[in-house]
Amino acid sequence: MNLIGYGIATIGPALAIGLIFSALINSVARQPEAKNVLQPLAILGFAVAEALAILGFVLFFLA
Amino acid sequence: MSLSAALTSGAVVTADEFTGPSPADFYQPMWDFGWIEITRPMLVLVLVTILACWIMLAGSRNASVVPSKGQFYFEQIYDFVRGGIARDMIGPNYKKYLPLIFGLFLFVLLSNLMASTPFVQNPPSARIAVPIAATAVVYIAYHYVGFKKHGFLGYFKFMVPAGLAPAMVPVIFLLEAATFFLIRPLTLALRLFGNMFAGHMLILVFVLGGEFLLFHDNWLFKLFSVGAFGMGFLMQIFEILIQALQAYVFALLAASYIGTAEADEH
Amino acid sequence: MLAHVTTLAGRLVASGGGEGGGGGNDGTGLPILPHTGELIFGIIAIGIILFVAWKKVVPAMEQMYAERTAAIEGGMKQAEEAQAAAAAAKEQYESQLAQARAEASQIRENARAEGAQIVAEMREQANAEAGRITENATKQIAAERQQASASLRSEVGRLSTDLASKIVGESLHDEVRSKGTVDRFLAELESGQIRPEKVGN
Amino acid sequence: MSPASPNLTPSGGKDERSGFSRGSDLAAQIVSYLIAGPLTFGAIGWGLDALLSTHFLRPIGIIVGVALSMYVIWLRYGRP
Repeated sequence: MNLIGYGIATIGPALAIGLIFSALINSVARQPEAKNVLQPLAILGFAVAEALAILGFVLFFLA
Repeated sequence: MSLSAALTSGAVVTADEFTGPSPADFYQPMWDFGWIEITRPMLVLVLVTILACWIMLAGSRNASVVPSKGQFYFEQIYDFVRGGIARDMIGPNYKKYLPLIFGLFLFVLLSNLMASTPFVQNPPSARIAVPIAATAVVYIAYHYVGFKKHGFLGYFKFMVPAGLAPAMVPVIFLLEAATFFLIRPLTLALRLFGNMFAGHMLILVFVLGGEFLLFHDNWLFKLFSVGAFGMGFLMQIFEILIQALQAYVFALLAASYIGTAEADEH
Repeated sequence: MLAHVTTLAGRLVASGGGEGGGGGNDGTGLPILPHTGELIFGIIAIGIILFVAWKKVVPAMEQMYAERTAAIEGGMKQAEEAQAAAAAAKEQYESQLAQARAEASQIRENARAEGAQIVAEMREQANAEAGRITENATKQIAAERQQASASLRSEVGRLSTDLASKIVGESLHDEVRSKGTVDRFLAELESGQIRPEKVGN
Repeated sequence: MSPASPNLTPSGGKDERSGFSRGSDLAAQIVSYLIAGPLTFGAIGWGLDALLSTHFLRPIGIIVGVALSMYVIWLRYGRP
């Protein structure tokens, strides 16, 4: 049951990461010179979203 | 095992029980000598070694300025590793590490492709021992490079990023040390293992399920088996992509870790 | 705490639930633990591959790349030399062509000048010839006229003397006198001192 | 282009467009940090729990670990 719960919990971060990087690719394709500004932002967003997945993973072991 | 069996047996409501694939299916002992046990992945490893050495020696023997056909194909792989991975990730003095990166790439690639090779169909990289062995080489290499470049204490000092409040240094150092010494090799090995294991497991699910459906009495199930085998075939093609990609990622991360250790300042 | 750790390690290594997941030597550990024989084989395999790559493959390939770079650079240098030679040949050819063209135009100019000179010479010659011929003719005509007038004068003189002597009946053929008379008369006639009368009635 | 605005060039100084591999390992390294944080500090919390026979230090360690991981990620990769 925990396993299935964790599997469901990964859906959210997966969608978030996909959205973040699609937005990054779109922006860089439109404005390549803005890459230096956009990439750290995207990485921060990715870290936050991925942290949710890791938290779910940890809770899977905790609970 | 219980989960996959539960899932598949939930789908197939019959009297006779379907047993799905389990990690035990990857463990195929052949001869037991007591102190060592020869398993099928070990034989595949021998095959991989022979194949890799043959490819490398045949591709680079009589390496000439104007390449022959075989040398041309070999050069494509070599150039990909040399220019696409090693030079990008390590930097100017990448040539020292080329044998390591290239050998690892070829080894992991062939090990992965063994999952889709006819009559073998057993990836050694789906056994955790092989990714661990490959990671051990990378682990030794990048720590050796780091200690040699920065000195013993300098390497630990190098791990802590600049611009940090002094009170935070011990905590962050703990975190960085855990990342450098534990999590990086762990994720490197587990990524390769997990991808190969799960991919092969997926194919096994489709093929074993299709087989079960085919040999079932109900004719409707025989019809469904076509779909299952078709999905297995599609997954097989998809797996070949994943196998090449994972070999690339493994070599890329190995080069990246060496490049980080080789870097002057972060 | 130590008891916790040891029991955890023991669970990890020894008990995969007896499923044969693959850990340890006999494959009874968890699947994320390495099988001993496979680990040894894997390290040996990677060692062999890395050794071959390190000793044989990469040096050969790098040497080949260096040679290829040298060959390409040499080829470029050769191409540059060939281009320079071609440029020199073209320049030479063009200079030769220009020279030939200049020569031709000079020849043409010379020919034209020569032709003009020839024509001028010819014209001059013809003019001179024409002038000479005209002069000759004028001279001849003048001479003939002179001659004619002289012979006419002597004829007229003799005739008139004859006529006069026939009238007079006496030979008036005294040379000096008659000559002087007739000449004087003619000179007076020419100068218009006497007007010629009608000889008839 | 005026010499006062060197950052307007597409590649801001570094040769980050040179190869397609460059930067593609960032995600893997970030995941490494994110796993390392909770694991390390959760283990510390678990050890303190075992020593002090309490029960609340392990979750606190995990939460603190996630926060520290994100802080390190911001330090290393988040600053433009």
